[in-house]
Amino acid sequence: MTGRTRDIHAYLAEFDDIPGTRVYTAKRARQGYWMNQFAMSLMKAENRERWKADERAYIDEWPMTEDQKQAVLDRDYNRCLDLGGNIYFLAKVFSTDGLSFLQAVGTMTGMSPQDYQAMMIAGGRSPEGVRSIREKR
Amino acid sequence: MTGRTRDIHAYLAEFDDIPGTRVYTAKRARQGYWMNQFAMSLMKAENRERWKADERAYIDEWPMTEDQKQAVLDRDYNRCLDLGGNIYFLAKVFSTDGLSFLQAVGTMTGMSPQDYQAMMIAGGRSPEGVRSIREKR
Amino acid sequence: MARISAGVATSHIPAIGATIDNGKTGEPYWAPVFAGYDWSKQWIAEEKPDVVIIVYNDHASAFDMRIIPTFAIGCADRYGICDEGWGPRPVPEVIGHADLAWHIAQSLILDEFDMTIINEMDVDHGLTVPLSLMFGQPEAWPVKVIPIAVNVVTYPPPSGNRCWQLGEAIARAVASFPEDLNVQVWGTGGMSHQLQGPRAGLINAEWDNRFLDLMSTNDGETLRTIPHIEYLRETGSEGIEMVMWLIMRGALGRMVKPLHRHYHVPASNTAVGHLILRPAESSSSEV
Amino acid sequence: MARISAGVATSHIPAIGATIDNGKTGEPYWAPVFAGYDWSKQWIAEEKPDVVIIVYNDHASAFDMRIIPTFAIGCADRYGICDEGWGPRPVPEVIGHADLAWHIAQSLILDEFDMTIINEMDVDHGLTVPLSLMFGQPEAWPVKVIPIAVNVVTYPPPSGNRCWQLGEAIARAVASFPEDLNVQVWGTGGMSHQLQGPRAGLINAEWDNRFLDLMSTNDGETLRTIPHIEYLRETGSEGIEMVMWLIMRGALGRMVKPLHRHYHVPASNTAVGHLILRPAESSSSEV
Ligand SMILES: [Fe+3]
Ligand SMILES: [Fe+3]
Repeated sequence: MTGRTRDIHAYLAEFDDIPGTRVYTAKRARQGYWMNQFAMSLMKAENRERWKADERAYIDEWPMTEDQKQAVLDRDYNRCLDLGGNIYFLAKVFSTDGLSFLQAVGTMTGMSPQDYQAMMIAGGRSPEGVRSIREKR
Repeated sequence: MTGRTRDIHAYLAEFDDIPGTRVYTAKRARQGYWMNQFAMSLMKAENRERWKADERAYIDEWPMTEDQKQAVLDRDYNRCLDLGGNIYFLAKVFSTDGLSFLQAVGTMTGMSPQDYQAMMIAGGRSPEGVRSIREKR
Repeated sequence: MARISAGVATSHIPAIGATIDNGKTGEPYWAPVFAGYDWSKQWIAEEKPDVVIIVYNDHASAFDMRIIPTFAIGCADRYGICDEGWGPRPVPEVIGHADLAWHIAQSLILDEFDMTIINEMDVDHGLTVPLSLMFGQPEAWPVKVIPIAVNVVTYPPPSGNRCWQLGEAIARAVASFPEDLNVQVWGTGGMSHQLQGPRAGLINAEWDNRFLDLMSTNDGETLRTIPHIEYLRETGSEGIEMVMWLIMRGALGRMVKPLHRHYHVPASNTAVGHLILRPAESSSSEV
Repeated sequence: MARISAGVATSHIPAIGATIDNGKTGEPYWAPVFAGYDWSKQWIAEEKPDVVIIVYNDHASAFDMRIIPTFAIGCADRYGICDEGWGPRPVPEVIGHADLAWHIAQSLILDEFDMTIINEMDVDHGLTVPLSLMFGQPEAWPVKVIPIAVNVVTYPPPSGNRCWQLGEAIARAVASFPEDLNVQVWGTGGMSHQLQGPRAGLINAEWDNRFLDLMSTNDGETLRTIPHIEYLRETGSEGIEMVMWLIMRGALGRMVKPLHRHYHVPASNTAVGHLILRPAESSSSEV
């Protein structure tokens, strides 16, 4: 075996040290279970129709917290992530809205779509200073 | 690692040396795929009703060979095993018939239900002579 | 800190479940089967485990041929009871311990076991019959359960060695859970039985008893190297279920102290075997 | 005897698939992305592999939260194309090689990898975008495919070391298949990308290129020990997909000969990386 971390607590603790990032750990997976399963349901065309016809009625069918429902209805994806959402599941929501990954992901950065797109074309966000909160690097 | 067999061909070949036994290998799993999935469908009460009402019509909905269908209709479980069936799947068929594992399993031995039951109460079938075809032990 | 305080091995024959459910445990055919569990029921009432990790196999109940996980761990809050063809057994639903289960699942994957995580699943007789044998017919099961489902239906099942290693890794994972919990590991299935073909009904009491001896006294070097073909030749095609006992045994550490042993033939087509073991070392995490 | 003749690494960005499907590969934004695959298309037309083992991850398409296999291997005859929200991609269905797939699945389990066997599954962009990049838009894919789906969504994914070991075991399994088949292994996903939160859009071209260097020159001692946290810190949260490249790389043996390399930023939110590698040793089964 290599000298890898076997201690799950130490392994998981490191993830909280990354700025502006929520790693989809068991804690988040459990919190967001039904939000993610709700989002997954939008892979079916008939469910997309029902969702588009009445978002509130459709989301009320799922055992999600009111906070989770509101975050989805608001398309506040950072809030969704905070409440246990995973981006690959949430993608079903923004795809149903007709948004691409580029458009939807940009909304989480606080940048305008134009600025985000321009940053990507210029080579993307630098890792400088956003690697570690603790080590300020 | 222990000195275990890593060669899958040698591993699988040994199974053919056991008398009166079909080991559920990939070869059998592939051959019997739809027979087993058909049997599994009988876990639902509504499917059991349809099956009981018209066995031939129900089984014709499944992409099984005619041999497989006939073996199931005949409740010829040895033949079902030869054609890729697995006993845990086939159990759905004999359970639907109201047979216990003891009753159904006995039918494969060529013994009467009474004789099979008596053999079990007397301590079961001895392994002597049915361990290996090749080694006659 | 959570700790593994004991291991239990037991057959999980469906007819035993039906006999309990139908109130026929006192019949002459069945009485000797259940007599061997009287001590165990008393013992476990005193032990009061908080959580039981039940190693079992699904018998084409929750899983069909579409997806076949080698090692699956249930991380749900609750598990329904399968309808295996006669309606679900009239037993309480099974309550999970999601905190510990997810902790173990994450730890095992980090430890290079390729687990399948399950969040919704019904459980069949493989899991519920052992609960009935140990706890009888309560209103609610007095323990939380973490199901570990092992493929022993489609070949190859995991090797005995791999099962043992998984047990060792489960012990490491439990030992690193911060809450103080009394955890047992149960290995289910077996002993001798063959449910198919002209050789059906095979019972090898001698081999079974040697296996019970080894489970009680061996440090694993012999047990973990028994090849699949030996289970099949000696104990019948369904005797392979005994590899699941090795997961329990591996979780107890190198040496164990046997507390209780029971063997009876027959129950339906099968030999009934049952063991209760204690880890002999102070901490099973030192494996 | 089947043999692994080459390995391919490539990003599998969904926007690349949409661009191909919509006939927009010539647009100025996209042309440099696709230019790096011109050589690869010619090369693979000459190589004519019989079977490609595609290591990819499902993106909440075929699997949801109910069941999360760490390593799943497709053993089916065919795979449908997922509807990921805009209808299925207009690409040919994917034809499996069930004989070889089952052989590998059985061999891996015997070799103590805890595989989940899958017999019915649709495949998403993670698998189909690499096919489009390498083969363009044919009526039917000119290769048979064995999908290996790796969990990199719910933590922890398998370690880099475990991925490498799986690659080595795949090489052993392929080498023991009696039919003469030209087999490639593809590792997909990556490179730098983060699709979530305020740090979204992160690209680390320096780290990516060092990884491409190591993939081309290192014997694995460095690659397989890169911890998950380093992928996350340095290349963004979705950069973890690069552990899947290690399965391909492990299957090629200790040393490789790089044939082709391509790197471009950006495609949508992501850095595109692509490598073609040959095993440097005579037989990859000697690993
Ligand atoms: Fe069983
Ligand atoms: Fe991806």
